[in-house]
Amino acid sequence: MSAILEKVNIEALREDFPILKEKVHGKDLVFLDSAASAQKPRAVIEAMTHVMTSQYANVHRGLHYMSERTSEAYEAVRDKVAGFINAAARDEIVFTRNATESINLVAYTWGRTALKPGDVVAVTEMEHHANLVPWQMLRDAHGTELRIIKITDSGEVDWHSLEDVFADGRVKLLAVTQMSNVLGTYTPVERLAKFAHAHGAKILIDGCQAIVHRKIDVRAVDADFFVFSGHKLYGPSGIGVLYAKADILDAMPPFMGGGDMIAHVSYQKSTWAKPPHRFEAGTPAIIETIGLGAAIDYVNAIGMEAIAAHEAALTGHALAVLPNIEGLRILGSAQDRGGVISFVMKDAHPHDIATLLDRQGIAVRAGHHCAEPLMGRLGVTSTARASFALYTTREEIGALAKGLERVRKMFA
Amino acid sequence: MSAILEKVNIEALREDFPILKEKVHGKDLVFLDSAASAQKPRAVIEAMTHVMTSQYANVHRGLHYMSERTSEAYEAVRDKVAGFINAAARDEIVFTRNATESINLVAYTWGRTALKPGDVVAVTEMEHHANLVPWQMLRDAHGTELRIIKITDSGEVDWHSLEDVFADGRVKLLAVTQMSNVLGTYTPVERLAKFAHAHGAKILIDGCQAIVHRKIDVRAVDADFFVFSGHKLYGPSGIGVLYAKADILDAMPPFMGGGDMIAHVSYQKSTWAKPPHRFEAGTPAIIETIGLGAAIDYVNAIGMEAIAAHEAALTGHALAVLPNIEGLRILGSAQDRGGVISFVMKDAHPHDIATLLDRQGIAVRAGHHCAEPLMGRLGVTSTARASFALYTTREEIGALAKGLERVRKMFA
Amino acid sequence: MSDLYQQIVLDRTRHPRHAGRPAHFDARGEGANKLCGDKVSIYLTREGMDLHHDAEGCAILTASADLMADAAAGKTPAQMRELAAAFTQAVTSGTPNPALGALNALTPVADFPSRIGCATLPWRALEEALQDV
Amino acid sequence: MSDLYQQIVLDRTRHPRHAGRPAHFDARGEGANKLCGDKVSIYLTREGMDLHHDAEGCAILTASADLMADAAAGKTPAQMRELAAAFTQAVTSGTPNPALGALNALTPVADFPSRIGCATLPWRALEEALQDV
Ligand SMILES: Cc1ncc(COP(=O)(O)O)c(C=O)c1O
Ligand SMILES: Cc1ncc(COP(=O)(O)O)c(C=O)c1O
Repeated sequence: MSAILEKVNIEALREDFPILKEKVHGKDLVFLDSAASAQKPRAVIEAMTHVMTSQYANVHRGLHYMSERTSEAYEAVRDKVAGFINAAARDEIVFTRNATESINLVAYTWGRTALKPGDVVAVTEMEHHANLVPWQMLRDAHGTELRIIKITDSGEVDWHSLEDVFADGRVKLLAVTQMSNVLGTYTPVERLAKFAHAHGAKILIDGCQAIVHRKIDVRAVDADFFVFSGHKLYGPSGIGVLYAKADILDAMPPFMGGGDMIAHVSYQKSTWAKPPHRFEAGTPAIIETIGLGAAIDYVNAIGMEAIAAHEAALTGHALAVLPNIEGLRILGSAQDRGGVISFVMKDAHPHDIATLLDRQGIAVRAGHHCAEPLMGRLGVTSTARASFALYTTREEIGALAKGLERVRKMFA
Repeated sequence: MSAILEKVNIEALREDFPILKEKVHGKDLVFLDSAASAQKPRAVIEAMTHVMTSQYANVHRGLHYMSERTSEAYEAVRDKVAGFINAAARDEIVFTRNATESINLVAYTWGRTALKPGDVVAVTEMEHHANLVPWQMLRDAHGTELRIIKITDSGEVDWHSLEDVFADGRVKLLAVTQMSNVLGTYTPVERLAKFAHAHGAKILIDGCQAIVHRKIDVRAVDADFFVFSGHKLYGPSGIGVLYAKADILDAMPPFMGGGDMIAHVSYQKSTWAKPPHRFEAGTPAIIETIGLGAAIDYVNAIGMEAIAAHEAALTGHALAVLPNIEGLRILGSAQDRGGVISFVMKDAHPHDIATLLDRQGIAVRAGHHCAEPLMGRLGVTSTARASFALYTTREEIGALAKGLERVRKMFA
Repeated sequence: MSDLYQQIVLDRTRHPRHAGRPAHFDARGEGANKLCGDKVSIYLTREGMDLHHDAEGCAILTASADLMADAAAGKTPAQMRELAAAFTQAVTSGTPNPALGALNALTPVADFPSRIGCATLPWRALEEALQDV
Repeated sequence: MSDLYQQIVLDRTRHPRHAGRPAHFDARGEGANKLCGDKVSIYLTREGMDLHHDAEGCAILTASADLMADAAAGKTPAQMRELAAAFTQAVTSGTPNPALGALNALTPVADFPSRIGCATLPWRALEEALQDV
């Protein structure tokens, strides 16, 4: 792909995102906070509007036209998601609110039945709170142990630490991010899955960040659980996904009780529906699920490979440009890394950086990024973070660098 | 309000709901399935579109313009909901996916800490599965007891049975619907709350149906917990509400772990944020919450009293007209009842009724309406159900009656 | 109003010919639809000469069970399975199949996705019964 | 670029005049911001003649703590509480208050809702310290 062709494509794609035309404090919006939540293409907005203006009713329980059409559209997204991550079967896809709920669902159901007190859940030092706190809560409620796998100074999984943590054979679950939302590190999930399986453990992969930037193949990786959120993948808020292998889901008790998740209810006893419905109690996020389907169609039409190539180029550019700013330090230097870049600046606090960039129309995040323990490991209390999406341009990285220069000068 | 004025208003309001112009099988859509999920006014659709096209970012964690604007809009809905149900404070409003999650949240957190094994949860015979199955699951996991309060043949709470169930003083929670989604019965929630409190029990009110049709005042009722879903109140799917009194919420442990619900995280120990954030783990349903805010503004602008008056007139009309159909029997005859009417017909199965009405453009629901045990009490396996909304007209009830006559003739 | 409710369907619903649990049977299969609580039992003799059903359900289910009893009478288990497969195929696709005879009256159910299960429920019960033969 | 970062704010951030934990103090208050991990400690003497702070945080927080130490020096607990209330009011509303003097440099923070907490954090720590006096 020549640079010119790429430029043309990105400009065309940006047209799909109405919000990118907005001004912020009178400046063009430069949105570099997509890792927190991505902007929505018109196709997603229109799919949601379409449901609400012309084919809406509650799903599953209706025998009338609107309900049947809506149920079909809703269930079709299950196939889409299954295809998108290459699941073996549609019934391995459970819809949740977000990745956080997906992980909690696993902790509450699989965690409290498949795990025994004394069994170990292992996570890495660079997990998002969503992949840490549920395992702490399981530990405190159920008597499992929680172990932390160290990362290297470059921000990669420390293989020695991994082996130490697994040495006594008590680890039954490795819960690990596929891409750090702070360091941008991709973890070697295929190798990690092999390692976990060889040691008698299952693997849960937090795919929140990775799925936005790379083609996911849960079967090639041999993931036992895989979770992500729709809102980071250009889809709506309020919809997330839990993938789990069919035999695992089959053995899991339900999470929440209510409509749609039962086979039969009497006062004495209720019996549960088969997966995935067993885990989808009550009226689901119908409109949002259909919106997620449109988001998947959208990125599929562009192609995950093209998106990955574009973002790799951007990331390379940013990693070359930003260190030229005096006093700026990028955190993490993994070999395999994506377009999420955390940094600190001498004498300028991340909060001040974010506020001052915002005044120039540039949106970056500052804080602990829901990874407070990782901050401790990195020796900071917070960082500023710029993150890229398919609509991010080289010019925007230039604007960021220029903005940071101005910040530097103020605090110099 | 004169009949003519009313007519004019409804026709004008119908213009707000684009879907009502749709044809089904070549016929005008007559949507009588709003109790399952209501249609959405343009104001809701536009509010959601507006977020996505011009002011979207993740909430709470951002220091930049888009995040601040989105956070403000999101949190403003908390005030709106608090006002709508007359809560004492905004922090008593927890956002969930739906009423089902709200009830499960209470069962998992309050249920497993405030209740001891042997304590009793009491529900009525006319609860939706959402207000039955979570208490069964709590019983089976935690050793509480579940008792069922009978209803009378008219479909009202049987006060003798209520007293029997409470007689030994072990009931600690009365979980009761404010309006049956099958029989249309309104329960006397103020009296029930007084009764429960006098017996040392708390009351959880399932307001899913009631909130759509009546002004709710949780303080006047003295509700301890009150739950509802946005999608039945003309709002989007994917958003629900749990109201609980501040002191109760304060004492509740978190439900799910993850981002936004913590005060501080270390590997050893995490501390929880104050309510309501303690119960809102991960990225919330941002767009949907804002949509719910628009729905509340919408019904407020019409006025719950006006909506209630319109629906009362419709319901009276339907209750007068439908029994004229030979062989048709309406289930339930509570004194205080709203626009949800379940019926059966001699020789015609509810499924066949629904399908045949659908062919005439008329959407009704058929089945057990997620109230399987109630079906047993009523001596049926399923019913057909017509339910009304603010956009339902007298003409539509006429169409229903005509349609049912045709069905009757086919099976006669 | 709809060609799903043809005369033969209405007729078999009002006056099923093979309804009721027989005094003697060799195998029994059950079907239940969680959506609506409908149920059907199918009763078989080992010789396959006579089928009965006990249907608590809608017109589609009852007619399907009753017409099935006509069509399957005297057939071997293998032939019944074949018939079941052909029927399922026809009501899912909406394409009549000459081999199905009167059962083709139910093929319009293909236009009513949530009702297909009503038509096939007796056949799933039949397949269950056949496991016992 | 923004009148939030006025010279005096930048100056007090780079060169705070009252930074560091003093050898002797009678009361101490703590503030922590969960969003970013920022922290501040305020140290008071019973006579209220001298305030110190130990700020780990952004420019707004540090400047606010340092300017507070100037303004609160020599005041009685009641006067300090009054000052805290006036300051909170000013940075929330964006309206300068003559009684606040140099602290008014922080009132533009009202335009940055998520940063108001940075400006008020030292004042909440001060209130905590005052409980011990
Ligand atoms: C009375 C009642 N309670 C609870 C529910 C469950 O609501 P949801 O499916 O939105 O969680 C419903 C609606 O289906 C209802 O009508
Ligand atoms: C790596 C990672 N895991 C989990 C999450 C949690 O996602 P959500 O808030 O959508 O549940 C996020 C995003 O915030 C993330 O970046």
